[in-house]
Amino acid sequence: MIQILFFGPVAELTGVRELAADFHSGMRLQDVVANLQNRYADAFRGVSFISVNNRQVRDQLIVLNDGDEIAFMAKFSGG
Amino acid sequence: MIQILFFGPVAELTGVRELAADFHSGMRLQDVVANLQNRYADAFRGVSFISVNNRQVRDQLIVLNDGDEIAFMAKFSGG
Amino acid sequence: MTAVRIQLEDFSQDAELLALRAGSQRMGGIATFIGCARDFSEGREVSEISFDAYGSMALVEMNNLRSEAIIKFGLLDARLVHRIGIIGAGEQIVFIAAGAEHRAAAFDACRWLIDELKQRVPIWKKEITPSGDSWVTQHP
Amino acid sequence: MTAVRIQLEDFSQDAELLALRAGSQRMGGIATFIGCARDFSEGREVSEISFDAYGSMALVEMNNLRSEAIIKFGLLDARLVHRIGIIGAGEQIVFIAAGAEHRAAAFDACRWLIDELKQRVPIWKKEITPSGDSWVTQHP
Repeated sequence: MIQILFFGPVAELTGVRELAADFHSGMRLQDVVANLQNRYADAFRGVSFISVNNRQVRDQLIVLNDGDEIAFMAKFSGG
Repeated sequence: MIQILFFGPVAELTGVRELAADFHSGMRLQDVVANLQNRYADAFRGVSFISVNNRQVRDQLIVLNDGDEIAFMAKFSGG
Repeated sequence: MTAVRIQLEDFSQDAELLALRAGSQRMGGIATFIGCARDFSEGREVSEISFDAYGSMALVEMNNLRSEAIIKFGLLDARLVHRIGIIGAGEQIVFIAAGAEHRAAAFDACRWLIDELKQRVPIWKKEITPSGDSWVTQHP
Repeated sequence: MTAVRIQLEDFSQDAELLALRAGSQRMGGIATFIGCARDFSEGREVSEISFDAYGSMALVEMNNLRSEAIIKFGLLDARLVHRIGIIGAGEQIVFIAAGAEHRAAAFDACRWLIDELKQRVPIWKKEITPSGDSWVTQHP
């Protein structure tokens, strides 16, 4: 399974904070992104950062592993 | 009376923290300075600032008033 | 009490500084920053602020910031605490402390830490106002 | 508890910041500086530091600094506390806090206040070391 997380302004637009996606071998980050972007077009307009396992990732061609945690995040506004 | 104050490194060299000097009309700061410089030559080599009534003074020609408080001070090292 | 935390509760500067100073008596200067919830922002009254965080990643980033600052500025120690949840106007949000032998490094590090925290730590704030709520977009 | 003080006793940041924040809920950023007695200076161990002050003039200068900083940096409030007497290694000496709507002004003011305090406030420190005492000459 791939765990998908939304927070703050993105979560408000998706209406959910967590999703699970089936994992299949050779799965790339871009596959997850394409699927979700389709489902949550509004929310994804506000996505500025993507992380895999707590680390920001820019290259959507990276291959995922079973159990990965992916977060889609708006620009930060803490502090 | 003119009240004379020493602090910190200056007081350590004069051996006193307070002195009183007789006031006379027309008395100038330089009169007090000359007198003390003579008496406490060592201590006065360390004097960097002079204040009259809590205010730094550079012009030793200023005329004093009865009751003035004069302090002879080394460079500050607080904080 | 660890040096980097995300928590609902308010924090005590006395407790944080005691912990910071406990590590070294060579610490001559400590600079701190406390961010508070303002009752007014962008021309509107704000009654409270709601914070959401990606907790695990935020902790990783805050720990990275602490380690980087210690090396970059030669600090003796540093601490970062960020609150989440609902924070009323006037209340404390974030605490940063940087301790060094001399004050210049402490000031430089403290300022760098809060600037970087705002850029790098996944926390989001929503202002709750009498005329509605809105997520804040950072103006750097 | 007045905003500018010279005192023998230690101070509490919690108490100072509570007093600072009480004045305004528009305060978004507070920068503080705490100076501590280092156990090592100029290559020598220091066991304690003895402070002497020209109290009345020091208070006048510290109050002037506070007023100047509030105007110069557009602060909402500021506080300055300096201890005198004997202060052991690792203990707190001086506290400065500057509160503003935004953090840049708070940081700039806090740094300016401690820099100016060292130049303008009549306080003198003597380091007490195992090999003898010596008055400190400020290196700016």
